[in-house]
Amino acid sequence: MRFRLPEKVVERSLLLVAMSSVAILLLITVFIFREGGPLLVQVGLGNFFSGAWDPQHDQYGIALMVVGSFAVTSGALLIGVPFGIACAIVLAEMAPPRARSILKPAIEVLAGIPSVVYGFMGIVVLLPMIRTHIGGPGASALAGSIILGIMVLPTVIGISVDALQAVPRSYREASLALGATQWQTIRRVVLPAARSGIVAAVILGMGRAVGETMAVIMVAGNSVQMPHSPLDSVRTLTANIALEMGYAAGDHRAALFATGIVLFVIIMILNTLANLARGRLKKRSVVVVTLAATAADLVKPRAKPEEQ
Amino acid sequence: MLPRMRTRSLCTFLLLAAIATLATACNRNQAGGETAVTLAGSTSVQPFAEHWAETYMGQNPGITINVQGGGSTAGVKAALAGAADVGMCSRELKPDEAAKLKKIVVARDGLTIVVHPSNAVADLTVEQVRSIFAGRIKNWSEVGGADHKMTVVTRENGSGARGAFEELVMNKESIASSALVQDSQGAVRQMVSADAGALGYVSHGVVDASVKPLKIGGVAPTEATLTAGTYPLIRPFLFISKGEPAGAAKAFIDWILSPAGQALAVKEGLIAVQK
Amino acid sequence: MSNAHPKLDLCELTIRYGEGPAVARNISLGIARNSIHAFIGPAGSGKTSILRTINLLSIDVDGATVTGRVLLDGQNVLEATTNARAELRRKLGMAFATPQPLPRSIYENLVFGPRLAGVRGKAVLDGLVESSLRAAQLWDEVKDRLTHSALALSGGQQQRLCIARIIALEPEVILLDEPCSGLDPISTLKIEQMMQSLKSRFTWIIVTNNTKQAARVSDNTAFFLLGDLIENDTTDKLFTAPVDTRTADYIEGRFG
Amino acid sequence: MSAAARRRLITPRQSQFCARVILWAMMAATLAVLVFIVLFVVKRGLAHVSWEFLTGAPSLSGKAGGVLPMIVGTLAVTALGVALATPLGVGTAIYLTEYTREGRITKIIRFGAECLAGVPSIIFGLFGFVFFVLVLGFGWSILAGGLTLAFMILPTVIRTSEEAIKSVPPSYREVALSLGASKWESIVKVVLPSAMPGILTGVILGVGRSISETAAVIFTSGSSLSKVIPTSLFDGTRTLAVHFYQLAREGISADKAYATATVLVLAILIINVTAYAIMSRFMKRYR
Repeated sequence: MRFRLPEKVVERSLLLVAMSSVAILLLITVFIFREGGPLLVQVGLGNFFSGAWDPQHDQYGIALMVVGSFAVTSGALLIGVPFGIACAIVLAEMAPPRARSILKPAIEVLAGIPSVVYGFMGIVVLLPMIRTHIGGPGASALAGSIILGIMVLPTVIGISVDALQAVPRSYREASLALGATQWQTIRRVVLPAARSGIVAAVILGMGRAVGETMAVIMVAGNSVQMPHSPLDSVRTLTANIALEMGYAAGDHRAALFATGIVLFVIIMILNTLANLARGRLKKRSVVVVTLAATAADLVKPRAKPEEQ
Repeated sequence: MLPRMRTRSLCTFLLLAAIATLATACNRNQAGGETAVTLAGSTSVQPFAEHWAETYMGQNPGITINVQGGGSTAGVKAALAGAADVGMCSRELKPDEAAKLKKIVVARDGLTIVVHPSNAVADLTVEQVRSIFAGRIKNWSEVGGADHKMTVVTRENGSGARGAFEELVMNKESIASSALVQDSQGAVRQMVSADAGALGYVSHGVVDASVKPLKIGGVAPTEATLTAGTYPLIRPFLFISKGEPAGAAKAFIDWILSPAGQALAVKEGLIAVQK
Repeated sequence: MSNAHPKLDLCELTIRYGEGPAVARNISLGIARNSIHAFIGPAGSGKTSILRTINLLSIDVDGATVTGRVLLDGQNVLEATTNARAELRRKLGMAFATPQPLPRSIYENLVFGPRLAGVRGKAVLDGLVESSLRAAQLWDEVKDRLTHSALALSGGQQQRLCIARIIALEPEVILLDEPCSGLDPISTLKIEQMMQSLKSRFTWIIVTNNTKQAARVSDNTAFFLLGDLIENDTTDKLFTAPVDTRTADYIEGRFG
Repeated sequence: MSAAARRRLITPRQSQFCARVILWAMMAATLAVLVFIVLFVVKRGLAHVSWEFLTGAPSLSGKAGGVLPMIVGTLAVTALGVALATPLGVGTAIYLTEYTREGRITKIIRFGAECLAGVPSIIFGLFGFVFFVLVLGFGWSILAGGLTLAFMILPTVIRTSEEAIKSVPPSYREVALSLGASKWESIVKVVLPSAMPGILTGVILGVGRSISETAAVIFTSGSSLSKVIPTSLFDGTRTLAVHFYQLAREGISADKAYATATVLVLAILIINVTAYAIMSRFMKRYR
């Protein structure tokens, strides 16, 4: 008989392999904290979250970058989420299979285009448009939001489509059988049922927006200032790291790693939230209640006209 | 049957790839005949250094010159740590840095204030430039131009151009936080060329038709004024090393300082170093 | 009918999944060498679980907990080590309710098991393919398209291919789990004929929902109900003079 | 009925119509952006993509010449990343689907993979810079870049491989086991070959992500413009995406920048279409 790998050995080795992603995550955490942590302790969290960023004078406050990231990200979500969910609804509910087989890969291509190309398109197309039609220097939180809004689309669409498709077909049939139109069914049955999945999609899209670097550097202007309008230039956390990393040494470099820590923590919080939201998706009981309520809701307006 | 073949070919491919990479990895240690010089630092110097390296390597086969970016400060650190044979720096060394390093001025560069070609303003004083970058002057009408809001474009912290600009112009004042920050000379030029109200500073060597260079205190940045030293904003391009450069690095630097090397610099818009 | 030296002997076998109730309780039953033994009973009677326990699939795949013993020639199958199980399963070939050809050619399907067992050499494998296809009475139908996909065969042919695939391993016992449930009468008949003709070579256990099929092909029949063995006897006796009224009710079709 | 219907602002039928129009319009707008980007880049760049451009070395900082060293560098970094991420990712997927039931360990592994998927590329870049470039002393190199990319695309490979392995009918495993295969043999000989197209899709998507990555490789493989093709794992390299960034940012040459972007965008298009073609054939087989 031939030699066989003992199953136990196989299983143990596979477990080891499977733990690699956890190990990598830990490794990243350890090294980012190792580089940036001491500075956080040294300058104190209070100073680190102040508004003064002046590495030449040893002032490392990243509050304005946090504001910048927040501004650009929320702008991106304002643009990306409605379009993302609309596309997801079309893909999951409306498009005939043949159209879907073209639309879906097209959206995935959108995800594959390098972020530097997005940034470049921003510079040559978007910035002049903002400058001439809206005003300001062009490079602004608005420009960053629009570019990121496009860049988060594939994330939002992908996960929303999954969430919508996970809604059992019977829910739709039940609603349609009660006389609801397709749109009523989507709005009152499918979307509520897929709610937590869509929330996860938005959160992960947010993570994508917060983490994007190259495109933002190219279009957001990178001024370390408090933005007063969408046309003001802002610097995000990621831009701060990538802009100055090449030059930084000593405390300055540590401060950039500390910026990385903040970014990392924000991403971890978002991931955890998304995970929780998706976890709730599995608790179908919530959905069933929604369905019952919706069915009752649907029947009412129909019942009224028949009385007359 | 098909999937089976696919697995096999994939495995074969991966195996071949692994062998190939291993082979090349070993190869590295055997390639003894070549001499390599590594330069790292200022992104302002980088394109010129690349140009020098390219020409030099063309004339001296067997020598490889790697030019890494990173920025002036990184260049200083790399030279100190020995990570690079030669560091590139586009500002004067700070006293503590100068104490530990050998520096060679390989060329000089005129820091040029550029505006949009349509801008009517042609001449500013150093004080006006300082006021603009400090945020005290915000409209072109205040310096004799049209009523147009200014867009100030600066470089990022740590860049040699910014270091030199702060040293030559700002006189310890801070650049206003509202200034747009771009991470390369090309990006500054791009920004300025696209915005009628913009101004920024770049190397004389990268000025092209898309932007308009300003006179400073009446002196235009031309080859003549730069060489004569009458243009006020001049910064050195430094090559720095931990000790006296030796071997291939020295040969390369000597060539740069030779008429052939300097002619190349002048052709690219830099100022030759007087021997 | 009890045999002094059964080929396969189930002793006090109890099977449960997870924390749930036992799906088979305290089953003791002998399977005679070179016979066809039918397991009958309505859905949920535990007969498939017992079959899947004999070759340990219920334990390795479904995660069942099993107590009792399954003796193959006196050796307890349940005590086999992980590494011995593969060897054991070659002796206890199994075909499933729906034909399960692997997505590859007919030839590759047949040599899959022998190759795993270490059989090498084209001539040997070719011979094995032909003899097992002949045994399964499939050779004449497929001999010209051995390199074609097995998925292109009809359902009945696929099931016979699966049995041929088992025969290629020269097993001792062949376990059939409702092998004809999805097949037409002609295909069913062919499989039944094949079983009869190969009785001298193997010991067969067939789980079936079809009492008539059990009556047609088997030597002995066991009737299960809700996890209990109700009655086990020669097929003639069980179908003509069942002891238990539930057996009588089932074979007469009063429930099922 | 009609009187009452009029009293409501719009009838369900009208709202259905409006919703359809608006949603499809939004879909169309999204697609328009995609088509616009691709056409904009390709239209300006394709004329400058020539055989010489693809097979030549750059000169004058990229103002002239071609991009062969960058293409080779990109391929090397990508190949290394994929060669490392594939066994790890597929192994993880096998473990999650075949060797364990859902429990605490799978939860931890899945959470780790999901978090890794969300980590921004700049963080991977920072980490790769400290760990591979500095601590392990690889320098800015293909090795450091490839390892960093491997970590980055690992979650993609895990997710797609898991889906692919899960979609292999369970009966295949039983058949293999019943024919005397050990568990591992059943996976290697039956499950993996059947899941291969799905796994390949994940790998191809990982390739796409590696090619288009900038932030993570600029910190780990460097941005040194080299005229020569890298020959060792320890050579630094400038990938196509980084080269494009430099060309566009430094304003070195718009033509070369568009040409480089065209190569990138077309490569991504081809990769995605290939992945999708494989995937849809795969899905058909099991439906």
